[in-house]
Amino acid sequence: MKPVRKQRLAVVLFVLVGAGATAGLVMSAMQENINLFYEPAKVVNGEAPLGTVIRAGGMVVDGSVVHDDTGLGVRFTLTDYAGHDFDVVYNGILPSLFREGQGILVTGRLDDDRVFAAAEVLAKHDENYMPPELEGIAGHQSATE
Amino acid sequence: MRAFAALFQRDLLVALRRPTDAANPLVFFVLAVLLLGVGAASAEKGLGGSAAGAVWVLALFANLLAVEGVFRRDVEDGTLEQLLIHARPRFAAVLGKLAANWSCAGLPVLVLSPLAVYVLGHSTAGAGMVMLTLLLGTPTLTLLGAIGAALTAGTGRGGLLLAVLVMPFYLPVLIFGAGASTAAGAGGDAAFELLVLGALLTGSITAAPFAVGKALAISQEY
Amino acid sequence: MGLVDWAKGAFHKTGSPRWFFLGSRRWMVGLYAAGIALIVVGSTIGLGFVPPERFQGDSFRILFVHVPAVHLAQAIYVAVAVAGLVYLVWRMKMADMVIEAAAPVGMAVTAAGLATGVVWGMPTWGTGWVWDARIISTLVLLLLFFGLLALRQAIPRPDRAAMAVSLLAVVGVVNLPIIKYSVEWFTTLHQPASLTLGERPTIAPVFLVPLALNALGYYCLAAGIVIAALRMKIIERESGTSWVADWLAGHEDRVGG
Amino acid sequence: MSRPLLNARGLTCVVAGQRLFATLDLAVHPGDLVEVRGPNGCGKSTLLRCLAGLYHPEAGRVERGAPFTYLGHRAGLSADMTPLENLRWFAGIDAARVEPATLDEAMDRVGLGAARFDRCGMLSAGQQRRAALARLLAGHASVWILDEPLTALDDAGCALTRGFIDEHRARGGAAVCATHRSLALPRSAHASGRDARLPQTRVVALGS
Repeated sequence: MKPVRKQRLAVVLFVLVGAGATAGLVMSAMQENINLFYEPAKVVNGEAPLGTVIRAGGMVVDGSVVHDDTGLGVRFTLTDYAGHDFDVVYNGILPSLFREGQGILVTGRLDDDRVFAAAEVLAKHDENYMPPELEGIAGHQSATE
Repeated sequence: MRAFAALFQRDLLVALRRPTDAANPLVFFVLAVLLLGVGAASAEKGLGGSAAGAVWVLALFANLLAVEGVFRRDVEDGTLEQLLIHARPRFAAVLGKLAANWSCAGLPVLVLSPLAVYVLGHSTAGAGMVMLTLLLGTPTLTLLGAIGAALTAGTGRGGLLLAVLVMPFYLPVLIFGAGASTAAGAGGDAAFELLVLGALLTGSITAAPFAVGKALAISQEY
Repeated sequence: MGLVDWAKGAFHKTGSPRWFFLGSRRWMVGLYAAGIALIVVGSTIGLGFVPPERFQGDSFRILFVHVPAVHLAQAIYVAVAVAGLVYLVWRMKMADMVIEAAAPVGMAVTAAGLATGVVWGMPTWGTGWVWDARIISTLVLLLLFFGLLALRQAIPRPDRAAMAVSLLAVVGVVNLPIIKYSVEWFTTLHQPASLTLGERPTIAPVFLVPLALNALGYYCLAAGIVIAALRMKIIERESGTSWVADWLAGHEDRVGG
Repeated sequence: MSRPLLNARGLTCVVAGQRLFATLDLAVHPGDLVEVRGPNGCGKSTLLRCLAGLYHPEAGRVERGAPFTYLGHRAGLSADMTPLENLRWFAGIDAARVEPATLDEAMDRVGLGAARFDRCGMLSAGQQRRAALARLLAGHASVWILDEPLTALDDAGCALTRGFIDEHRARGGAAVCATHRSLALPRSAHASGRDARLPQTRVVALGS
């Protein structure tokens, strides 16, 4: 084989092998479940580590929000609507989007009783933007989905 | 593979002949770790769980320091012109140079990283993962940084300009590398991050040498 | 056949600085006017007439600035990268000038997108800044635009600078899919896109109208600004040619053709 | 006529808006010596870089039908290696097997005595040029593209260079040089008359 051809072959082989390996790794990475926060099920089942700073998330259970006397301390329950609930205690100002039924991310530590002591509470906004009068319709939509 | 071996051997030889230059990134890494340790000495547990992330950032900068000069001498003495003309295939020559560069900077930092994690965090939690992610991540940094170094070769300006150019490409590597290390330190699972780091590595091994070759050719068009 | 010939002709004509300079004045004025009008109307409706959002109240109104800005930032980067590819393949001078004219606009728009995002995030999420994949990759976009400008400054010879900048622009494209899909890959704070081609928008029609007006207005205004900057670059770079001398002397009739 | 070793057709170079040369044709055949001449800044170096493939001309193409070597303003020797190591290394990337004896002989011929074991960074400018010449001798390129090869050389070095070029041509090689001084050996030096068969030196004048 001519040297030029040989080099071209080397380039093509190199790129093919490299691209194949990359594609394979990306595919298998996609199959991994990515958890940038612990869902309620993992917190309940004990998959979330105790005592270290972690991030967890879930929906605020209706009627679970209890403010203490100072007005800053709050205790609420997060759920995945599939039977997994855990309690969160927090001392600070809640974001304006915080309400019952809202998706919430909390950063903090799980204590030995599996109560989450949050240092930060963040409200996760969804992609739906609705004026107040359409709220009923939106609820109807998500119920039918 | 002749071009790869020729460049790898020569750059290692040149590094051995100028040991103080070659050790610069390692010295930077050690000094930065020590200073950071002194700075955080008043904290109860040093940097605690952030130690792994801090070590990653310092390793990234040590890598940038090393890759900044990877083509400088070749531009100055004219061997770069000769490489562009004679080294075939060009991507193999580029890979050889970068492999040598990583062996002189990335590898020693990798070896020292568990010690750095311990010094900064007062615990070896996640130290193994730091080593593993540095092994997967710092060659990617070298490859991506080399694109920037090639683009700025012969402009007489490196340093901050290179940092600005390559930081966008360094960020994902840092995110996944430090993320996996921190997760492992906290007892979590890092399979996803490791797979992504692997994909970034193979992807940049495949594509970066060609971009570097093109950028070097542009730098010599005068 | 006719279409192919027309496309080829258009490609060559657009590649000619003189042709572009002479033909673009009307476009520039039109785009400026349309952009300003659309933004004024869209913002008035969005800020004054649309009801507040059911959960977020009035703070959601920043959406009418934030969404068009980040959208436009990515569109400008795509344009810059395509111009970079055109320059690398055909060495077309106009393509390089497009990069030079569009990059500062892109940088400003990206910065505006990030700033409005911080302002929006503080009341709604509870934090102005999180290390969220999408926020980081938008920050990366800002750095990329800055890198394009810095690299050009660093290389004294214009044609070599153009090659290097084009290469960087093309390599930087890898960042765009990361932004695009980061929201789907990572379930973090940033909400997924509300507007996706071929799917029903998850945004109420009342909000959609001012948003669409504003987005279109931003695009028009940005195009107008880029064309204006491009015209200045053309005059600067072609200053040695006879047609520029004729144009500057006011002999419009001799310039054309 | 045989196929040219190097064939440039319609080369046009514009640098910083200034046209250096346009539609330049140049065919280099075995035995040729082409001298590129002209005032400073007229594009001699750029033309040579075009021929070597380091510079892409605005128009035109270069066909390289034979192996070539380029020697530019910078010697292309790594400052931290000795001339001998540099030569051996070049032989390595050129994918050619070179016997150690060949390298030593080349070093002898260019007059680098013990200096062959010093690092190139320690050598004088003239010694570095001599080491670069040794690279030409040890290589197997048919076309030498030399940019100002006499720079920094003493009289003896210049004479050596002219002799090497002459010898190279006699073996069927060719050289393209940017220069201000003639690179052909004076007539009196052809004692045997052997080299009288070589074609006349051609001059390409730029910047007129």
